[in-house]
Amino acid sequence: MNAPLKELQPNAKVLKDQTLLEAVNAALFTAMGNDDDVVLLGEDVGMNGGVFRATAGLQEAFGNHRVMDTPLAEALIAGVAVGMSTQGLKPVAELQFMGFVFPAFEHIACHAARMRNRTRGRLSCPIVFRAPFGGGIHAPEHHSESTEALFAHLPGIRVVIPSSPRRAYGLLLSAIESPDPVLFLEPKRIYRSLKSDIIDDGQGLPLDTCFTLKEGSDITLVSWGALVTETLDAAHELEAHGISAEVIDLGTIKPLDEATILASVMKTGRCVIAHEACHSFGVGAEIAAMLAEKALFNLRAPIARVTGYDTIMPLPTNEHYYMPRTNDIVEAAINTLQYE
Amino acid sequence: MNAPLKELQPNAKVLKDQTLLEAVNAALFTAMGNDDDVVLLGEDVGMNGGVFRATAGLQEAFGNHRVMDTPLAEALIAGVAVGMSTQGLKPVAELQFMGFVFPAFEHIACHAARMRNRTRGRLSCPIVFRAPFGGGIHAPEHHSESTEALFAHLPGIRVVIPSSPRRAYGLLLSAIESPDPVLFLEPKRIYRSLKSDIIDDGQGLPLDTCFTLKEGSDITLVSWGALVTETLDAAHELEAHGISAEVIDLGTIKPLDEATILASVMKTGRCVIAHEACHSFGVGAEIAAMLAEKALFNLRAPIARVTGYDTIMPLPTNEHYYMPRTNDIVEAAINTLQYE
Amino acid sequence: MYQALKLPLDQCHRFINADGTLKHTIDEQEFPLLLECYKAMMQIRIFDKKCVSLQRTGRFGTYPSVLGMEAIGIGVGKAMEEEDVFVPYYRDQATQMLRGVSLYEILMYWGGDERGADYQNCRQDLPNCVPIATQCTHAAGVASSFKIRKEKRVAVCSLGDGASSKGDFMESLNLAGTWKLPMVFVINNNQWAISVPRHLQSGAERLADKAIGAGMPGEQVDGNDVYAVYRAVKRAVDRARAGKGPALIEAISYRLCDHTTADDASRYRANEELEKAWEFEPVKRLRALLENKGLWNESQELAWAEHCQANTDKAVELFLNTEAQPPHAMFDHLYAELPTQLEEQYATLLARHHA
Amino acid sequence: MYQALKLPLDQCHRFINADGTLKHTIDEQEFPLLLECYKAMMQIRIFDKKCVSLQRTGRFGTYPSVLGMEAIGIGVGKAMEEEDVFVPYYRDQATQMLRGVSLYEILMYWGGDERGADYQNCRQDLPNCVPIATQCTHAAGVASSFKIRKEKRVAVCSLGDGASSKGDFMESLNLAGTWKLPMVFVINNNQWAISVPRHLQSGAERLADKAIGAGMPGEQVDGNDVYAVYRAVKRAVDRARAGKGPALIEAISYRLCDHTTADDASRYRANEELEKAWEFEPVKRLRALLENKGLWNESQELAWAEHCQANTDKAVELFLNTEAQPPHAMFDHLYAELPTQLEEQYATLLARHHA
Ligand SMILES: Cc1ncc(C[n+]2csc(CCOP(=O)(O)OP(=O)(O)O)c2C)c(N)n1
Ligand SMILES: Cc1ncc(C[n+]2csc(CCOP(=O)(O)OP(=O)(O)O)c2C)c(N)n1
Ligand SMILES: [Mg+2]
Ligand SMILES: [Mg+2]
Repeated sequence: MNAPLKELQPNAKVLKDQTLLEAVNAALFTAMGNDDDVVLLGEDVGMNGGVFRATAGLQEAFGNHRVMDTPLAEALIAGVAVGMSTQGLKPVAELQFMGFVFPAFEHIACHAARMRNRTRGRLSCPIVFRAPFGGGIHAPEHHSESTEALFAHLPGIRVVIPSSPRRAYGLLLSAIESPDPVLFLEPKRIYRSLKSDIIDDGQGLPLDTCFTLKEGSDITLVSWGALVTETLDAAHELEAHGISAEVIDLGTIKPLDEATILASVMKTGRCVIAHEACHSFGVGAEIAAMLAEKALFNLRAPIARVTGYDTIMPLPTNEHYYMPRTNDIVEAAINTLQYE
Repeated sequence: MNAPLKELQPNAKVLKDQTLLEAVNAALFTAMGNDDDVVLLGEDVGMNGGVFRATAGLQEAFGNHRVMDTPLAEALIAGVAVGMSTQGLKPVAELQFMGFVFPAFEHIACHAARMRNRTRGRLSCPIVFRAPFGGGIHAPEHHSESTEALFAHLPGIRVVIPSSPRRAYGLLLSAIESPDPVLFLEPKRIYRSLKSDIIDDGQGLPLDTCFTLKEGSDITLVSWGALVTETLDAAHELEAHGISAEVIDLGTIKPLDEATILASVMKTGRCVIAHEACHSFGVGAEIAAMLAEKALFNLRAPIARVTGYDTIMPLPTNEHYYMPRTNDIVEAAINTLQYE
Repeated sequence: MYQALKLPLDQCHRFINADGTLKHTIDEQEFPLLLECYKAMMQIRIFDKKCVSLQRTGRFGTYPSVLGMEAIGIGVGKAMEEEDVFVPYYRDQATQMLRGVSLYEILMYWGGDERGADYQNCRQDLPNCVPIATQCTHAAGVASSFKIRKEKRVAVCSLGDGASSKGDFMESLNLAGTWKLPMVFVINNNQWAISVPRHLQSGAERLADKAIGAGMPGEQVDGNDVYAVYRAVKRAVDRARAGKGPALIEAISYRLCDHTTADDASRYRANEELEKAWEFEPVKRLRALLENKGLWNESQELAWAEHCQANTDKAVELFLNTEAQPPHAMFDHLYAELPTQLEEQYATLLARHHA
Repeated sequence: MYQALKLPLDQCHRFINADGTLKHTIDEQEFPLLLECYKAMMQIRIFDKKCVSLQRTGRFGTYPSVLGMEAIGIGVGKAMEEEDVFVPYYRDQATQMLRGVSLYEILMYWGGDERGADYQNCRQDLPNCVPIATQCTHAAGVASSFKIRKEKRVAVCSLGDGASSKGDFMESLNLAGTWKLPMVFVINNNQWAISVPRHLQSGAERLADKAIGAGMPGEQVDGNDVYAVYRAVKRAVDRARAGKGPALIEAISYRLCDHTTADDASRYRANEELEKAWEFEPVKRLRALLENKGLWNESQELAWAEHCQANTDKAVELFLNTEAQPPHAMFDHLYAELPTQLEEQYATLLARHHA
């Protein structure tokens, strides 16, 4: 669902038919152009412009003192970003794939997330950690993980996931402006498959807020990232069955905008949560638990989770068996509606 | 609740009044004595016997080729354990505190948990990663975390947490015998505060199974680790109010023994989950989500979670404000029972 | 464009010059070995080319070619004994082939099937390791197990120049030096880590110097000279086997291909550099040497190429005709035994894909 | 028992011998500095002793004493300029005091209150870092920010001998060498990492040699000689400030105390070793030198000790009389602004502890 474009600000450009990757690139260009303190670092982000081209052209435009190819070490990348940010820079650190974020974990969890609290506000870490994530592109092992739940559990950070080029542009700008660290996860399966026009006006979209992409009255479908596409498809299929589904895109995973989800489920009484990550102890669990606490007697059917399995993502040949599909969401919704 | 001691096996010794630490130590002694392939490694596990003394005496008994002080590097400790285990050793790797487990994360998540799957069973990683965890001992920053949820989300491993000396002994033995990697988290707040007799007979307790520590009919209280003590206390207080609470100790966090929890809640219709970890996206969420899916219309009140906050554990002076208390569990149970 | 090439590529220790002449004499007894190396290098080059083209035509996964780095892989493989354990990174097809991993298995793995890592030979060798440098710690663990069990075996671990910047490598190096582990680290310094050139990877003059701070010998060799690689690794392996501790070998080479089939190196490196680097490549110099010595000729070349192509084609055919695993394969080796808790998910999977 | 002490502790570069005689002459102009150093070392030793006793009597948290390592901390502090940034580990009270962190703040931190890290001076200095070696990467980030902004400032990072085994340190060292960052690494090699002696930490002969593999100078100094430390660090800081890149300094000392108040070193090290190490301790040799030079005498000693004790007592009193933060302090600096989502938890907390 593409809302009509906002009114044009002065200086705003309309960028036509942008992919999510291009939207990320445009947001980085705009943020770096507007604020000298924004710097980029990571593996291959410079001359190569990133292995997905998200940072293409930025080193040429802003120089290699602001767009830095680091040695191959994720702990280092994250830690250096922490150090930079304590001195007032706003680093955007790219982690090449979410499967390689683990060495950076300690710096995200124990430092970026804690520096403000640790120093009672004296120092802070306005960092954006960008990482492509998710499966479905037939990549080698470790290139297809969806481990957002691990980060959502950590106090002191935000976890933000766009599901369209326009939200990628707006949410990334807001993430960069945020005075606190943000893990910004880019669903690489839709890096190039979705296109929309973007107004490049430097305006961010709100963090900490879900996006209701489609209104409906019979059931609430909640998702985020690449799977929002299938979730919207499912909603449209359900419509053909005469079922009115509301579709919520989390946008920000942590902190979770409970109010929007709750209001929707209070209205519909039914909820299907769809995510690609492993089933157990995933983000879907928190949403369901929250609803079980706050909307229990408004629920007219059990909350269903359509998710990946508690397995290792198979290598490309069998990857498709792992991925939740539109039809799985449709079926879960129908089962939920037929529950008695 | 101490069940009566099992019948004595030949060769079994009764160890009187053992602390949880002593139980861990006894299990390690027994496992190493029974199987030459069991080796220990970690920081300060040798001459010093571990900073908590969990490995005291083992280097002297089994030599420094089987009890190895490593250089200070958790990624290394975990990775070396992975390498050893592929060659048929059964390493027990100590991570000094759970707050320092992050550098080891990549090796646990990407290698230990995946080696069997990756090689179609050719190689495997029968490792136990031991780490003391949890707050309440007035320790410095990073020495009080409860991040079991991060590991529970990872496919391919087990997460096991004992809540008494006897369960520590039995579960650790089973963890060491397990052909797959186990993260064994030791609640250090009760390292020395609980004592019980142990039969040192080399017999493990079942993994993947919850322990029902007290039967009851009005409400189900679920917890694990150190907080089981407060949960049992709460159950006894509730009894004084004429409320019959069933108490379930998870024992194994992953894979979660849904059946036991489900059966209990089907019976009681009410559930309070208590954990020390941050509230959101914690292990409690999965339990509540599972119940919201499978026991929805048996629930007579919303599922309550009594947990830590989504904050950084305060330094010692204010640590007590963070910790869930017996009274918080009692109150939540009473609220749940009075819900209408 | 970034630049990686600074010195002539073969200024470091070598026997065989780029033109096939000898810098140091090689004992005649070694000629059969050189011939074997050459044949193996040809096999891997022909096979490798096929892999790239399989990917280009959509019948393969992302693939990291070994073009230009064959001498390192073959030199390492030849220096190891069967009972040793090889701990590879992901660009080690050449060594793996010598270890006994079949071309079919290599195809299966890079074709995206886990069965490609269930090596029917060399069953204790570790599988490909994708998270950079993590294999170094595993190799240290493997070497520790040899030490603990007093086995006279050696773990050989390979890694890229980029990997030398990651903590896992340096922590392992440090442990190996401290515990005097029976292991050898081989850096395949192909000058590039995807787009990051060697000089942006480390300020050290020689990556081999990282050995000094870990208390072990470190040595640079010409990675385009298979004999130099073989000799250096062999000496290190023998030394390790004799209980004299670990060593680090930096084999200097050049990545003549893109990083993987998903990469386009022309975005970040100049064509002239690549062309220059071709002058130093490893196969042609060895052929020249063998021909000079009368050990090889054009017709042998053609016959052997045909043989290698046939091996390749046979493996490819087998690979293309192998049925995918069933959907539930993702559960089959997750744990030694599937926990009952996962049976529900297993059933869901089967229902969805009705297998 | 493990053994750490091998060589006489002061075989490395030094000016002041253990008996207070001079190995190399020190310019007279430097005597006022030596006097300042001595006074600071006495202050920190007296303060440190009080901290340990506060802990023993239950009014303090776990505390890592700096006993025996005062010369390193003071030497580092004296070598830095105010505008530089200090990136400490957790045993850096001595340097922190010179940077302007008050004794009260140090007490607050180790007493278990976050406000102890809200330094009223040196506001850009990083707080204590508990996860070993991670501060090294932060220091590299701080130094990068200086470089990016073309500021002539230097980041100084300290770490223990144990920390030198962790990837974070080696990755940072490698980056600093590659980017020629304006930073100085100082290893406080006190021979022990809790119970792990230096020789089980690394097979390298000198930890300073880790600099070689990172492309920077590395130097060992006698960490019990405050002037040697000062000179080495000062030279490195000046060099870094001049844009000539980073350096590593290994200051060799000995941990005369337990690892922290939670440790009992007698479990793993022999008393004789400890006694021997006391011969080399840093305070007494400097006093002897100053007395020899007529710059210090017994009555000055007594007066200054009294002064240091008074400073300490005043800070302790203030500390003991400081009210704890309110319960909600744990939410107050979690984010720049509390997300509305956390208001419910905030309310729960207040209700539970009815503040
Ligand atoms: C931990 C980790 N980070 C990032 C990557 C992505 N990646 C794959 S290969 C590569 C470059 C490796 O370069 P090098 O070590 O020189 O080996 P080469 O590919 O040149 O043989 C990177 C960054 C990864 N696989 N693992
Ligand atoms: C990542 C990490 N692992 C383990 C610890 C626990 N720990 C605290 S201090 C210490 C030893 C440090 O030794 P060294 O670096 O020599 O510094 P020293 O205390 O001797 O000054 C250890 C293992 C920690 N704080 N961080
Ligand atoms: Mg390379
Ligand atoms: Mg030390």
